[in-house]
Amino acid sequence: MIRAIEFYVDMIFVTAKAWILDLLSRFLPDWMVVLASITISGVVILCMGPIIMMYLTLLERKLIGRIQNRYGPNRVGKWGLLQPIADGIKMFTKEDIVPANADKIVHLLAPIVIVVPALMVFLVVPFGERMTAVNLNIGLLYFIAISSVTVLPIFMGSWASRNKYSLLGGMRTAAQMISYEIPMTLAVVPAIMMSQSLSTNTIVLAQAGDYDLHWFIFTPWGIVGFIVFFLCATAECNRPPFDLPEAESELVAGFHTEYSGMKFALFYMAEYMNTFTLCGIAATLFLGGWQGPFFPSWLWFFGKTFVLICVMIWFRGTFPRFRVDHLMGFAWKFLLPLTLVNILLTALWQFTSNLAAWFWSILVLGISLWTLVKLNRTFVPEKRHYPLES
Amino acid sequence: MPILEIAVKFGTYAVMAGILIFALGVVTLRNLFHCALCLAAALIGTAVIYVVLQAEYLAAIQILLYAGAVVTLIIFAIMLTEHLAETTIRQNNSQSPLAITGLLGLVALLTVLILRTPWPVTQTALKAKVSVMGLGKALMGTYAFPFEVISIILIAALIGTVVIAKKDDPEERL
Amino acid sequence: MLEINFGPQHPSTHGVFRMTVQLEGEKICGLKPVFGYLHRNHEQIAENLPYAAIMPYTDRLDYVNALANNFGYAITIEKLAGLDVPERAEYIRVIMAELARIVNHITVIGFMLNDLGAFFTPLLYAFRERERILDLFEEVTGSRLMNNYFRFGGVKRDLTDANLAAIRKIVTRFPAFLEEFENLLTKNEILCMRCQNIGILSAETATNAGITGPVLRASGVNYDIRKVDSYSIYNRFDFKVPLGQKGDVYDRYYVRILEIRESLKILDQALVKIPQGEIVNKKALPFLKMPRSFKPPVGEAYGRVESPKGELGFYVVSDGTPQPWRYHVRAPSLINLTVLEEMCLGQKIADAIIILGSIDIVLGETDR
Amino acid sequence: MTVFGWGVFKGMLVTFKNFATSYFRKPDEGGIFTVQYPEEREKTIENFRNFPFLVYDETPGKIRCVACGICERECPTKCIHIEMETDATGKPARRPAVFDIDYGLCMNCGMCEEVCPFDSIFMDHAFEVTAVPMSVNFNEVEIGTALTALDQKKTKVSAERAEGLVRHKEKLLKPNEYFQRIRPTLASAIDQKRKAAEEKKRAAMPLRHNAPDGPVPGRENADGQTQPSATQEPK
Repeated sequence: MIRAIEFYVDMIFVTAKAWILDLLSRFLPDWMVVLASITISGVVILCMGPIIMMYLTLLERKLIGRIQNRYGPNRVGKWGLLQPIADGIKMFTKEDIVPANADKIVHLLAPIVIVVPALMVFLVVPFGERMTAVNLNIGLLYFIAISSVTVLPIFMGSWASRNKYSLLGGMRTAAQMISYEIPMTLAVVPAIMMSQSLSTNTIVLAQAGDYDLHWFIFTPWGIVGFIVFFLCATAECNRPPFDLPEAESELVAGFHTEYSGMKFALFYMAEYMNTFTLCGIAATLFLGGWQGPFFPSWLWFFGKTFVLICVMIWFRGTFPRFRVDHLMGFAWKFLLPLTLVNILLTALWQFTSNLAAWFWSILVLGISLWTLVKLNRTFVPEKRHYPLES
Repeated sequence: MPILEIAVKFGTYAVMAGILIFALGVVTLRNLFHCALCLAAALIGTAVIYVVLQAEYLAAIQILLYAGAVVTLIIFAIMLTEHLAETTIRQNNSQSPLAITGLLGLVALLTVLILRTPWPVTQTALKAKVSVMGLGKALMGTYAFPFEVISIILIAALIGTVVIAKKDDPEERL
Repeated sequence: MLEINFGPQHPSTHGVFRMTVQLEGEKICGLKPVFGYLHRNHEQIAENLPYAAIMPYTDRLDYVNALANNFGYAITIEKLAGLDVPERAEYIRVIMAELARIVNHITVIGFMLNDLGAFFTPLLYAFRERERILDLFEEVTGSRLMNNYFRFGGVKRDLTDANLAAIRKIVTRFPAFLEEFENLLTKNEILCMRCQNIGILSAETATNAGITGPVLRASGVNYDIRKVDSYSIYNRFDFKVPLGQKGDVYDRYYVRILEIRESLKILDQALVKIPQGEIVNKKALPFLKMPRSFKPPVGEAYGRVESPKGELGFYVVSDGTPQPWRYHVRAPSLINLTVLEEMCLGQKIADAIIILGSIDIVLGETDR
Repeated sequence: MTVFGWGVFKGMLVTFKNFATSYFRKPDEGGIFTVQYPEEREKTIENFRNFPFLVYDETPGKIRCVACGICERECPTKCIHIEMETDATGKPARRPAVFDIDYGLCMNCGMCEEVCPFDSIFMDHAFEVTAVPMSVNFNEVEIGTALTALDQKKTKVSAERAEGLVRHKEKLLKPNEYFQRIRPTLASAIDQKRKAAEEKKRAAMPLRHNAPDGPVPGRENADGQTQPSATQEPK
């Protein structure tokens, strides 16, 4: 009996859509029904994206408030729940200033072009059992391709606003985004190797198994891959400790210094949606997307992504910022070799038996970590002695 | 579902027209930065056409490589050499007669090529469904050797750039 | 060559301070500090006021800890007029000055971390502790920041037992907070990466440029005016002076934390040994009621005090009238700023901001 | 432990501890200490000093200030302005006719309180001071109507609006009970001192003529009626 209820609740969205479709098919020609199904999932994504973004901003301000022993916003609505709507209205009503000698078209285009890839990535994220919007068989490659395009609008934004600060911000973003894309792609390769396919759905299915010990994170290469992927994800969506591009203290607001009103809101929205999708993909790849013992599948997915987002917010509350050359050094000289070793490990993982494999891979990982730390002398803090004289 | 086919056909024609316009934009626009953006738009347009022809893998690679990497490289070049892009450069097409003869030759070659190929070639190509799996096996299997050679060349290029960069300011501790 | 103005309205210059920076990509190859935006004609106003009326103005010099300014001004005038200060008043002065030093150091570290990018967390932890000390200041002196508490020959109001108990509570609870603060920051790899070997100030250039305070001690020079002059009753307390070796941003950060620890030691000893007795010198009592009648003898005096930012000196020339003839303040922030360019050459922009934060300047004092 | 990520990890533990304990720790040992200002208010500390005010005994007529002008001279920012009152015969009565303090200039340093020999000027606790006249009181009247009241005022350029923050004698006068309420220790000490001075004077008084408690010269108006009190009782 419980299994039936569980199945019913799990499939609630899928059945809802099927029910709507067969309702429509009664009095619409069949090609119209196909169109309808596309529009339904499209509409769901288009309105789910901004809502997620709004309540992520609230979640972030509440969590960071609690870390700093203060309440988050609690004036608008019961616990500040209406705060995002208030922010939205503020963003709409704020005057939209375009700098005098900025080149208008590109200045207008940049926020639009940055939101499009952020929304397009939702296509591939598997929200639940059969709830991936489009089951592309190259799902993950599509995700990496789209996230590599986000560098372009940031450039457009920083170049069009003709402002020294945003120019510097733009340069830094490009350098950071490119140098963190490669470790991210390589961190994804082990998951693909083990699940023999690029489509996100099959990756999640590959992690199924009795009481969920088959998630990729429970393997040595899985842990390293997850950590590297998560760090690159924070760098990819410009969140601290990698938030160089819009470093308040140096570059005022980085590439979106000259934006105000709705355009700034779009930049903001793109950043938060990137955070959500990247955390979603991280959960799919390493934490077994919607696998979970009792609760419905979509609840598992949102729970895991929510936990990962809270970790990202936790990062924001704790760490100071990297400097540009440290950022580059960390990506090229630390993460990249680590991912290569990790890929080697997953290859070996296939052949040797379980226990020996664990021992060997931990050994190899330990040695490679030790050598990497030794090679990057700058990252290791020096010991300092402070004499106390009278 | 005939209407959908027609819609898709119209869509592709529109996209192709868009690509042509953007390609023209790349050549004619004064501001170098706008040219780079038109180039990006044209490349993404071709990716859309790949998707329409059910070659998603190629479309993803196209976006990843061209739109993600090549255009960013070009923009980097523009950003670093500010004084070049700052003033909108004037097109000095003084060698226009030479350019026109070259263009005519190219057009002739293309028309001959289009007329001679048997058009049903697209259907045959479609039947040979290129899947990611097949591509992977081919790379590792039959084309393993060229794959290795390319990787060596890439690494050589990488090291070359590092050496050149280092020559500029040697005291910069890498 | 890109010229950027870190203008007066920049989020991370501590107040209205401008740096015109010449950049090559990210590296700095020229930096010119521009200040004077907060000039309020402090010294000219002081020359038209009786001596006692200048005391509230000295609060506005280094507004992060007003008590150090009052201390300096009170010492100078007492040297000029030859007033000595009763025992209990001396102890109260030392206690309040050390509390103000703690407030200043944790605020500086908090703001420096803010420049580094730690999104207000260390700053708000520091503010949580600072609130308690400021409440005590409000209870004793009447206002949180603008204390106006010292008088010539003593202090304005006595420390009741309740105040002493509150101070003891703060002092006993402070090490726990410092422990938590250090756990969060000192061994943090990102902080070490960002702060070590950045903005190195060699001891020799520091002494030549006349730098004083934690910035000098972080470069390894043992010069603390509490030890050198041992003014007031500082020679009765045994406390150490922490020194750094490299003189970079990390040393300046850690020297300030050690100085907080030393101040806590002084506070412990002072709370134990504080005697009973009157709080204002008998001879100076009438001047409290009739400030006009306070006419110090003709002459000049230079009194200096170890403010948390460095050597804060007051130079007063009196011509026998109730108003000073010449009144000048030696501001440590101004002098520590002169060496900013020398430290920032060759560093990145992100470092210039932290180096500025680590010198700990307050614009009220620099521009006077 | 020199493991590479150890310092960073310890930092995260600290913030997590703060996050977790912020839910149940009490405000003063590191819990959340924010005070929701308009609704909750922290108890004002007795020794807190804000803008000065004048004290009068029972009725506004019996003002303690004798318009000696010492505070006017000693004020560092020169924000006090006093004019002595001259009674019918042109002889200066020892009472201020005009006593203005410009709250815009005053830096609440407390010098006037120290130098006043007649214990008549003290530092207040009221920090919610606005240029808009106190009559338009926002926290009672709902914002909408207060603004309309303000507009009527703007149409008729009222005297108060024009001067902004200058406070006249009527607004500065506050009863001794108010002084007792905001600064109990100081007020009681001063009252004892005044009562002792009163007894000493009365003990010296019978030597001249034994009118039991005739009008103390210069304290009371000739006909004993009080000045029309224009001061509103501050909320």
